[in-house]
Amino acid sequence: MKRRSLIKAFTLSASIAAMGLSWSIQAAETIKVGILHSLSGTMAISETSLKDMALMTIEQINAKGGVNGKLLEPVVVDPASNWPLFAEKGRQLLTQDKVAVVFGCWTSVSRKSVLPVFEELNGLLFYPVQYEGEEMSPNVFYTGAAPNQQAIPAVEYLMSEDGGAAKRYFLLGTDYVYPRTTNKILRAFLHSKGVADKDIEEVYTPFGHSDYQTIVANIKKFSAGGKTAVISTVNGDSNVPFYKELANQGLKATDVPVVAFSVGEEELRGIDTKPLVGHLAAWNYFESVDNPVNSQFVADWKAYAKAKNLPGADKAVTNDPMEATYVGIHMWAQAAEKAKSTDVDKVREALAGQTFKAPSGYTLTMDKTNHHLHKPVMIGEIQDDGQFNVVWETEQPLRAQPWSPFIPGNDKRPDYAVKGN
Amino acid sequence: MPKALQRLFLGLLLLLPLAAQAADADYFIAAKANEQARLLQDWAAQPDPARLELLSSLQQGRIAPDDTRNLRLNNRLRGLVDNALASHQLLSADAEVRLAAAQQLQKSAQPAQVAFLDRRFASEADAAVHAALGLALANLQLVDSDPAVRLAAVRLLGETGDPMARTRLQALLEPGVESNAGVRTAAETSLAQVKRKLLFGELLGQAFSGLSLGSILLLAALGLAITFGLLGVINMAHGEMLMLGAYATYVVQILVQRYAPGAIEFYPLIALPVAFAVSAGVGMLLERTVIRHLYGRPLETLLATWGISLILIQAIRLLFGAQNVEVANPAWLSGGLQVLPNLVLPYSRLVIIAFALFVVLLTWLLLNRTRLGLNVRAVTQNRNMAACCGVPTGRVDMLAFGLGSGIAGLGGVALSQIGNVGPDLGQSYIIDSFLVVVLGGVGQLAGSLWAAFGLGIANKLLEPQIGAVLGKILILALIILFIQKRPQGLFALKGRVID
Amino acid sequence: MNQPLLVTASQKAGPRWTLAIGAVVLLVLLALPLLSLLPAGHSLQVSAYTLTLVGKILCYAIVALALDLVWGYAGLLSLGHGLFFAIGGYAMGMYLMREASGDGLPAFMTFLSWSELPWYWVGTQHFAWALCLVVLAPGLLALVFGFFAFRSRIKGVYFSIMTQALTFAGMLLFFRNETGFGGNNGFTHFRSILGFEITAQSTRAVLFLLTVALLVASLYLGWRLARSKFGRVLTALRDAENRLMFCGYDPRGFKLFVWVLSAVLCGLAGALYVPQVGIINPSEMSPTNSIEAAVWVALGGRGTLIGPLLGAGLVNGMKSWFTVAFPEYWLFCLGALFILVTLYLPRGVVGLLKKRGEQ
Amino acid sequence: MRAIPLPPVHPEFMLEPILDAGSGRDAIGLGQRRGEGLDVRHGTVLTLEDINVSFDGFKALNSLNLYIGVGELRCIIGPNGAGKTTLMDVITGKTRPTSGKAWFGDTLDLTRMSEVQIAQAGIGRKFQKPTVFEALSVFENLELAQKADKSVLASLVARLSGEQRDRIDEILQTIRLSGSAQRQAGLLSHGQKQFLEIGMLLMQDPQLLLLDEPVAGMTDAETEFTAELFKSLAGKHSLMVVEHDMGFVGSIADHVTVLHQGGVLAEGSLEQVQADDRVIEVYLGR
Repeated sequence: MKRRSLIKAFTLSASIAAMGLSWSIQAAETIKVGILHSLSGTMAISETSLKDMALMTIEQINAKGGVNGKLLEPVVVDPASNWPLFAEKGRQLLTQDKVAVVFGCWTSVSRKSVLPVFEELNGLLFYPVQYEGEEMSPNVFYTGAAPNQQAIPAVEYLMSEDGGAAKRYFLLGTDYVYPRTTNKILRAFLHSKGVADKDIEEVYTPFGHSDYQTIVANIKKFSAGGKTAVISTVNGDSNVPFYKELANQGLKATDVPVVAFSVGEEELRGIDTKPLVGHLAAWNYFESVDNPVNSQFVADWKAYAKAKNLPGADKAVTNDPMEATYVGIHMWAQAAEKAKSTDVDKVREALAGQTFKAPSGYTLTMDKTNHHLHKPVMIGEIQDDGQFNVVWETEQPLRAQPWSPFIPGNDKRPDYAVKGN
Repeated sequence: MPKALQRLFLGLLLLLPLAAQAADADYFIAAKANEQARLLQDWAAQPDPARLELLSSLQQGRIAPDDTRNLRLNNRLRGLVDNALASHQLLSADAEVRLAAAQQLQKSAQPAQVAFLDRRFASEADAAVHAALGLALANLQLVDSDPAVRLAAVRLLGETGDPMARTRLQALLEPGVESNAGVRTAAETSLAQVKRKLLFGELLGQAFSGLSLGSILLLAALGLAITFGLLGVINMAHGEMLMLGAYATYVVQILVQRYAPGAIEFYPLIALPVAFAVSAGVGMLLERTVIRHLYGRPLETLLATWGISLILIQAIRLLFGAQNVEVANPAWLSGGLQVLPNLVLPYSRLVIIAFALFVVLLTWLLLNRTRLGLNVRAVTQNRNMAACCGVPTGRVDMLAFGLGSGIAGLGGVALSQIGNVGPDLGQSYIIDSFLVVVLGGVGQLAGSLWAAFGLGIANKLLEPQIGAVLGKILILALIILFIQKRPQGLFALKGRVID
Repeated sequence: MNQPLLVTASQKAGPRWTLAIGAVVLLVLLALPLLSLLPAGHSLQVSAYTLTLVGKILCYAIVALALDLVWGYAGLLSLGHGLFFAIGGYAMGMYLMREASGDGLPAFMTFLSWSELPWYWVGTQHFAWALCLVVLAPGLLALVFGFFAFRSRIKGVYFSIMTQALTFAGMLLFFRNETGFGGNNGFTHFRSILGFEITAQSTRAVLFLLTVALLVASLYLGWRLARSKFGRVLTALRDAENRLMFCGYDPRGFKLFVWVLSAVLCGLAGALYVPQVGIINPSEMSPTNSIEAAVWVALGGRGTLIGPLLGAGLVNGMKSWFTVAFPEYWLFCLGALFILVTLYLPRGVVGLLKKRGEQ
Repeated sequence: MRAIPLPPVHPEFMLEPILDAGSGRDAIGLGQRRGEGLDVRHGTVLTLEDINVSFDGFKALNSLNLYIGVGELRCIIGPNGAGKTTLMDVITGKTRPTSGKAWFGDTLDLTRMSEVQIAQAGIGRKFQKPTVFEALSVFENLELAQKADKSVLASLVARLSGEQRDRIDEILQTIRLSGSAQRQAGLLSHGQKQFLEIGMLLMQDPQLLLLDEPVAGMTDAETEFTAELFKSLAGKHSLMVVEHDMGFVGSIADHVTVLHQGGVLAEGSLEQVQADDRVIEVYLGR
């Protein structure tokens, strides 16, 4: 099984860099890093841009001299949106290619699929997407948001006067683990704020659901009972038919605002945004954030997309998971510098407390124990140009609570990473 | 700024109508969100015609009509702007504007506006506006201190089919809210009345969504009914013909935008012939190169066309990217027709239902009233005989396949208006399309028609009861059982089975 | 992979080297797990990666063989065999989840506030019952579906469409979290099987050997069936069902038997697949997977025993290579394969080889 | 299970009851019904009374009555669309009559039996287009047709006995395919396939044989041979032959039925029928 490494100008020849033991064949040795994102199949839509972002970041790090004096050599594999293949390719990266670290995965199921492999082989995975929490593996660093870094602040905003002071909540999601866990946490949170069960409706649709007539009719009916907000964890393709139906049936953002956790700049790229304007999204980063780091980041990305002739380069956008990928790779590189090694155990130790000035405009810190980033939360309103207008943000980054206190039994969980959870 | 001062300031502004507008605008922009909200509420309670232009601009997200700067409002403020604007529009001379304003106020009026509404209600001359204002007022008068006013309001609300009225009446009937027994009984009667009306609207809504889903299934399946029913070709790439049609719409949209921006409203109409031509062209090409060699071997066609579908999907992915592309609804396909207070029929869905029926009619005419149709039917029934009679069977096959694919292309145009346009678009329709054709009876247009609408309505009736997934599974089981009874489908011709 | 070569060899009394190749392949397959037990760093050591990859392909080969029994011999093209495969996998997965969670509920259930196990999970902590489920669940489903389908004489493309819809429905059902099978995530994070660590090299080696054994056993079974009168009735059924009926055979029974047998084989393959790859989730039931299985059979040569195995190996080998080398062009290649095989290789690779042999 | 050779039955004996050893067997019972066990005390092997078949308003068969005696060789002729094949479909259970009675022997109601049951009860059918199992050898074709337990389990463990092998060889000789026993049936010539299909019918050893255009595509010599074969079968079996070739009909038939528009137009010997005005009108037009 010959892997194909994307050998760019900076890599000179194939060499094998095993941990601790390596020999050079012709030229300078490199550090291999794995990139495990689907480039084909259903998830390719989202994951391809993360692969490109990872390559860009690695190129930038190499341009500054690499890590510990060695250049990084990316090894790209395609798990093809096939979950068992994630485990297989993960094993390949760790045992055949002997990479020092892997950046990858998008869906929770893909992460769950590779997790046993990383724990078995003591690998290191950086996971860049917001997720449902309930996990804290010593072999994974989570650079996306945990539920308390996205969902709960969003609901707090909806409850506030500015957010419309919603009294009733329609929790709509695609039927998989992330929406279910998020909604479970939200329900507990809403209870704690005095919202009764009759004012909470929870509905799930299957993947790829495209006929939202019945559901929008239900939302309408539900919203007649008081100021209502919809909290949407609807995934991927289903968003367009949902928002279109909403607009066509006359539900406006001023009447019933929808706050989405899975709609970002990349998703809006293929959408007629007119029906969405005014609806909300909660993330830890928006492309429209105005600060010098972000301006540089966005400009670099657009230039990179153009230079590599990526599809849709003229409309290239950045989004939250891309920023998380960028931050993750930099954090790993800093930690490897600090540890003066790419040994997994040493890097893990060095990562605790690592900081990085991120495009979101905040200095992000990797938590000392729980393997998650401290992140700011922002609420953006969708505009007709496919960008977000930030209407609210937290004052400072929040510490992640991967074991949500709103889920019974989690109070007994340790606040540090242990295998096999 | 203390409230009293602000009031004073406002009062001064009212004294200076000429200067008022500009000053209001400047003041509004300078204010923080909370103050802006308060300002808007005050304006709504005490409308001033001079402020009309400012409020209309605010609604558009501008400060003044000629100011191109974008104003960032949040949802709460937008809602308040709508309300204040409606309040102002009640002063308009145009009865239609007043009516729309009164309807908006039914939804959004605040208690502070009661006095103003009362005045307008008393002086309103137009009957329709008067009635609408009465309702808007009634909503607020439910908490009036005078039982007689409350009673009148309750009775009035009973006349509407507004879902909000139900909530308000229900709130009134909560224990300890309404002390007057007469008002309570009236509220109970009104509530029952409102509920009946709402139920009616809901049932109609369900029927409509069923029809709408059915029309989409029909458009997806119709082309298949031709290729499968008449030619016996199992075209697994049929979904991709839909997808090609949708992408053709996308390309047309871009071209129209670039070269004829004036016609952009009508780009879907321009896209129809283009989509038909593209899908039909690709279909005919496939027929000549691949499918032609596989007549009479249905299972092999199934596999080969599946391969074709993979290639088409990937080709589109390389050409247009894996991302969905943006197909915008023109204004005449956005929004909906308000039939009842709780029933809106989206224009896009209405148009698609009509379009589906139109395509069926067209297909029927083509097959039954033209030379091509005659040839197609002849070839279907007896290929050798038709060939002997001088029918160019190869050409007819090609044209019939092109027709089936072209109709799928038309379906693609319709689908692009309600859902995503992406490389995987076709995949999600292929299984449903086959079920429609099998259930309807192969080769039967009427069968496909009934099957599509039947499946659509059954789906929508089951969905609220047991959810979308179980509904779908149940329907599948029912189809399998149905085929037990009528293996040839709903509308099969009986006849001597030819073996 | 040696049995069918023996078959062709014995049938044609053909060249001895085919026999030799078959024997070598079997020997290699048997040696792989033993080599994997060598200490890491040994030059002959076979990595766990290679072992699971080959093990996975062997499971697919069993599915291909099972599909060939119904398609190649009885002429029923099933586009729903992924369903049976996945159900067998889920049955095994249930046991593995119970084993991993000890006395408590499986992790995904506590997660979603299930307070007790649904009834269909009862007894799944016992390996023996799980094994029964592996056979019974796909078998019974196939029996019920087959009974109705064959009773109303659904055949040809109708049968294909119905089976495709069936697996699609199954996928939707298993995607639901309320169904109680972990929804989209399915089952992962297995720990042990019968008390043995699932990641241990020795466990892997044993699972691999079991897969080889199942493959050889299915081949033997297929070979016996093909040579019995039953096999000839199936062939007759495929070519002229009416004639067969007027000869006094009831086709329903024959179809049902081979259909259920095939489903059970798939279920067993699924049960061996799950502990080796470490995950089972509803995407295994997606119609695409089942159609791909049909192309394994078509490419290899349907109606032969070795063809499906060759096909499964070739397509999956190509897939592994292509998705690494040219990820963007894999679908083109697969699509072209579908078309070329149906147009130019109706008897598959085996047919091609035979023709070569005859010349 | 070899057929017990019966003495040739001549038309004059047709109305006499034939008693046979197997008559005590329940004819509607399960398992293998043997042709010998058929209750034919009234002398007719097939009774069709007032059969109607309509397809969406089109009457394919219209109040048709037909009786075929034991050991009789009956020819059915008629113009295209007269309902000949539909008639065969009704008898073999492929098409259910809209109304009417169809009895096989005296006790078996064909309208209530499935195609398989009818075949097992002893009605064999040869299709218009020769239909054999093309992927199997000639020998295997005959083997499958042979009278035996035709259940799934039995076929899993079935082995050919010497006696069965002899029987197949015998039939192979009869249909002159001994030399091609191991050839794939798909490779046979059209005429050979016709013979193979007839051979398969013989292996089934049915009480009644339905033959749809058996000599279509045969050479003169083959036709002649077929005629002889049929004549030798008559008596032992009942035959119903649908044919267009008048020469062939003349050479075998003693009794001819003319179908027209789904009903019986005329019945009698070939000469009688050919002299009938209505028949002439139908065939030659006005």
